[in-house]
Amino acid sequence: MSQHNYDPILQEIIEITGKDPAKCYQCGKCSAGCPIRDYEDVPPNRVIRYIQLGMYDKALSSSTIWMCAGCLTCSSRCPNDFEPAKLMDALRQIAIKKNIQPADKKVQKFHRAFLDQIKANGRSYELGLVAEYKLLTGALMQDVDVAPTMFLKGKIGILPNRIKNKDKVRKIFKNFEEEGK
Amino acid sequence: MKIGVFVCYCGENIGRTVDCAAVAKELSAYPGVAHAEAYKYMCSDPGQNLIKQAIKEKNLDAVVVGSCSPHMHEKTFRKACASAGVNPYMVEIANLREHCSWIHDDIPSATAKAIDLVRIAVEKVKYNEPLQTIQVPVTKRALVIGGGIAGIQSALDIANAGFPVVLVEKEPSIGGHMSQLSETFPTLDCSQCILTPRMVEVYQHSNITLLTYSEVEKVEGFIGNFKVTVRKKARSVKDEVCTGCGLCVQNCPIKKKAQSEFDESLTTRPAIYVPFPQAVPNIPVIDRSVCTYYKTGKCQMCKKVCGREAIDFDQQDTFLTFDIGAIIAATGYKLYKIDKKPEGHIYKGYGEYGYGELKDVIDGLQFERIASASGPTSGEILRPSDKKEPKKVVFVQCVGSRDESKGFSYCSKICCMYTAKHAMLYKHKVHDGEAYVFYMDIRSNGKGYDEFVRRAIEEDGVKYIRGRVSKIYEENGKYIVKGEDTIAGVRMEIDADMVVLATAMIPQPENSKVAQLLGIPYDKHGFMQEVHPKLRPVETSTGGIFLAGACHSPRDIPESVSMASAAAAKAMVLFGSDILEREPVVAKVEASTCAGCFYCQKVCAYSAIERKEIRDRQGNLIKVVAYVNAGLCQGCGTCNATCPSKSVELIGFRDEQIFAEIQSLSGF
Amino acid sequence: MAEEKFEPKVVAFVCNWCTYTGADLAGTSRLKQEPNARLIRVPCTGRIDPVFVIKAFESGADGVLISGCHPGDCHYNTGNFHARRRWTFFKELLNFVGIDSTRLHFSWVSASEGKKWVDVVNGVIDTVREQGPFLKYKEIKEHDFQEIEN
Amino acid sequence: MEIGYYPGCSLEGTAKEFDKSLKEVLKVLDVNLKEIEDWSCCGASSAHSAGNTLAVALPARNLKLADDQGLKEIVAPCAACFNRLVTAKHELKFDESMRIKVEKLLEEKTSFNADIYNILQLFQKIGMEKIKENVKINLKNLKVACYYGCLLVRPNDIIQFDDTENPLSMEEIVMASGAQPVNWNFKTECCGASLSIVHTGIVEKLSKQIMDNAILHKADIIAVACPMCHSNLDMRQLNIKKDYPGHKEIPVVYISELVGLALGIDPAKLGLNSHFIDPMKVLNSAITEEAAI
Repeated sequence: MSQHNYDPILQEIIEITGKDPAKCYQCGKCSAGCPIRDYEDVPPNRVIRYIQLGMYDKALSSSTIWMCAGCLTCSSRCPNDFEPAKLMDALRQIAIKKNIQPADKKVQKFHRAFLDQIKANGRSYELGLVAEYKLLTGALMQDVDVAPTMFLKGKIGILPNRIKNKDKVRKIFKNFEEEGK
Repeated sequence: MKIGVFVCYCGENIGRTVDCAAVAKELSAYPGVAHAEAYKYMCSDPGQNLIKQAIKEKNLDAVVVGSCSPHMHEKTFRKACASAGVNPYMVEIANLREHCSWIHDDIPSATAKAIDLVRIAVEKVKYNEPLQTIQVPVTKRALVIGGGIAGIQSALDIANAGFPVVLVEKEPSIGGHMSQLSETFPTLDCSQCILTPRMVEVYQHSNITLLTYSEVEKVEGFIGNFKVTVRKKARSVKDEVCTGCGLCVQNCPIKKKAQSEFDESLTTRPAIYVPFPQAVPNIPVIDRSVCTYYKTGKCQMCKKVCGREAIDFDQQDTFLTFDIGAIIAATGYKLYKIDKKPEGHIYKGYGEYGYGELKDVIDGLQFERIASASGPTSGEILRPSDKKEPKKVVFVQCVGSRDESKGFSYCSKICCMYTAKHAMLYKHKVHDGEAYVFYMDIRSNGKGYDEFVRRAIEEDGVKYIRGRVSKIYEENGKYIVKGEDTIAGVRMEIDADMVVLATAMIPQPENSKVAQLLGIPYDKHGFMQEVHPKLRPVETSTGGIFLAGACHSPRDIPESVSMASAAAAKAMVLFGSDILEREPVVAKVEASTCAGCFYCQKVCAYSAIERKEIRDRQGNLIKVVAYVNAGLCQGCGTCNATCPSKSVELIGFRDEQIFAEIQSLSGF
Repeated sequence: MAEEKFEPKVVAFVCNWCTYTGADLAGTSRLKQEPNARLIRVPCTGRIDPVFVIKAFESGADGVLISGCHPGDCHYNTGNFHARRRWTFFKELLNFVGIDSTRLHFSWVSASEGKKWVDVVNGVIDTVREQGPFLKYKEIKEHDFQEIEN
Repeated sequence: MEIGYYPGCSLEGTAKEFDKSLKEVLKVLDVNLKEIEDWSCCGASSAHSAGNTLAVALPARNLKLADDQGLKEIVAPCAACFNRLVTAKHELKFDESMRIKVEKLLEEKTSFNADIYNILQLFQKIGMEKIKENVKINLKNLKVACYYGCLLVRPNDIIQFDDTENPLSMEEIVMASGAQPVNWNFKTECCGASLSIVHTGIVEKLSKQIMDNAILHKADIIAVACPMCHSNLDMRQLNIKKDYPGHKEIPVVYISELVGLALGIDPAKLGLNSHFIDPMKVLNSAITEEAAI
């Protein structure tokens, strides 16, 4: 790992991703192949560039870090062995910690709802997930046309499948939240 | 033994932190030391005279100088002592400056250390022995391996200076990749037009022995005295009889089975073929892997039509040996292919660009053939799949190059320029066509190079897009190229008719094999290694072997040519004298104790250890022992440390010399 | 341990092409070093016989440093490679004969790494200083070796 | 053959037919599934947005359960679960400090010896010969686009399964089942995965591109091995039809359903009746045509 910078945020990024953003030589192959490229406000290579320049706020407040679908196309094609997708993970984690509000809050809320479901039941429970997500975002009418069919086809259970040792999973979450403090 | 010790103040450089007078005084009482003194500048004329005078007056037979690093003035003091009658190898240097005065502040401890350092040298010199430089004769004939533009240039330079040259080329013709090129940057000269006269000159030169379709088989010996065996592969055509009329080629019924190497698989060639019309020599060769005769015993059409009875189906490989003084490796490059590589291969293929299975996604050399007037389309730009004129062509740079993930970290150096040339040639031929170039950086640092790229952009309207391409795939006869312009921050998706990939330059696959034959190092990619990147760029770590062209690293024609001339000059420097002098620091075997285990042979990087038979007077074999070829030995001493019976010694650094040095420290 | 200040003695075997030249560079750059090391120049680390190390300890060294070219950079192509192979085996042997192998140090210092050389040399000297004087060899010499000889 | 089973949350819900069909197929192929008792969610793509340790700890709990229950090999049919489990195992194995942190979260020692397979690897293990031997119905006329998505093949250095750009292991299974795989371009393009609920519009567009490419290359049907891919291509196709008039419908089935069909299992038992785009029409016509010949 290079020692070109002792910036604490940069250090945190390096620790989470295991890769130094200095590796990126801005070829743009990540942006070129990104499936979500048309829906991001900043191309992925520019998010990396902001990090290289120490402009963390610009990177952390971009919609890109939340829009990233985690498909890893960028990481697998990166010619210089950098992993942009991992960087997006790291920036999401840092944004949550620093309480930086993304322009588009929906993805963040979805992930929260998803994890809440696991915390409560030990497994994700789709009806609960959708319900909670909709309460968080207020998008009550979305998917109304699909949902009834899903019930009919037996694809959504009425009750969550809870596991026996829910407390064990809760403990993981509790310890994880402690770890962050 | 009478030893003289001379301590240099080096002005203030040593004197400031080392009490030089005290060192001299201390040493004057040391066993074996007959004379000790300190002086301001030992390397100066008066300083040297001081030493010479002391040698004469005190009858000294060994000298220790406490001064700067031996890398600075060891030669100076050796020369001075030699002129006063002391063998130059009876001189040792104690490094009191770089290793003492310059790195310490405390005078007492620095002085104590200086005394130790001089003592070490005194102890060593007690075990030194007078040595003579090794003298070897020089064979004034060069071997050039590889008949591309680099090899041609080296061969011509040496031959024109009046020395004989053996030029070995593995293909049926010389010319190399340059003969395949259409036009050359930045002047757009026709490549063949400027190359062909040189090829002919090689063929006709009285000092050049040209061996095509031949490979170097074995290299023995050492600088000035190599013995090289060349395998002349069976052409199945008698080259001394053939007139090159071409009747056999025209009449060969096998037309489509073999891909043309010269046309980069864009066309096929007959079983008996001349690689290209301007080939030198213009003598065909039979490709036995596709020829009907070698499969069924029938056909013999070529033999029937040949009026000179030049076809010889039973021809065998022949071996020729040459005495050679200097060798130039000019084995060149090839282009990396993007196809899928087997697991564990050092390179990976480009699945995102279709693993080479998309027909109109071609590489740079294929485009050269398409653009060449002598190529399969006579210079018309037509794409391989349907022979239609592509109206939109995308050029992609850095395919393989600068791609650590695929296995290459290096820049292939020439692609920026040839891509600009390709785009330009395309625009010149297809006026209503669109040309796009995806690039990461434009590296156009050569005379007239950047102007050339600007011309492509400004005058010919080539659109340069800064970004790497993520994926190329075929859809309805179009090639979708997915990229991004990182300057504008916009996605670029181009539906091209043809794509040209500037794939990385890699060494010929035989490069590492040739390097091993020659005993020279090569890097992980197989590029041959120079001995010093700045000051000895064409020399290798093995004396008498030099490098020219792309076998060393990616380079373009002018660079290859200048490197080839430099290598030729180095060879001629060698040929400038009849005798070579070498340092006598070489290993020597004590035959009486050698057990013949040959561990030394295994660790020797220079193949300098040979087997020697010891026979009694009746000629009965007593034993086989190791023997050091002093011409090859470079004096590393690994054999010495490895020998279980301590029968190999490195002259100048023998065990007892080093033991004496260590022992001298028992007091410190 | 005795109260008097202990100054370790370190013998360094260095190759002529990389480390010796790197140490020259440290000098030319005036990089200060502790004065406890004595360098013995050999053409290549491949030349260093394990016996040299034992001899150094026998002659009173408290620590030994062996330094040569980086892997792949050997002036003699492969000398340092053979040296490395020899040393992995040799460390075991040292332990076996009762010499604490942590007193034997290895490093790669190229001709351009003056600063690294200083760090290596000072590091070794400091480590040896912490370990204290090497007395074991004298014991071995006085007892075991005599026994073997007898 | 007995093998541990980690169904994952989706196979209990939206991907029930994946679970059903896999179990039916394995019955025929003599494989006994032993579900990991009390398994919990792997955290999917949400956990690594929150923190690396959480993303490893959630699967780590299940790896430990598998070891404790004596399971040497486990199959995780859901591509996301497979990906998370393999990644967690890799991190635990090669990152000491991560392992220590995770053990703090779990408040117990980790254990991660079981080999983890995705469904394609399970079929490879069973062997193509075994599938071929049991084929009852001829699917020769069925042209299948094998869609891998992201998580089965990436990141290649950790997953170490098939080629990232042009994988072929599903094609082998399709061929063993007697159907014809087609060569197409979007095998490993992303469908938008977890954005499905949040940015439905994006997912619809990405899914449409994928389906269009399959149709362009003459596929009758798309086979998948990932619940997220399936719901994005199948369920979202209803909306796609609305938003993109003229969209040509293409059914999407799990690879296990396709194998099951070839093995002669009743389509209803495979869950083939529970898709949003009914695959039976296409499947029946492929079968009938053959019968007519």
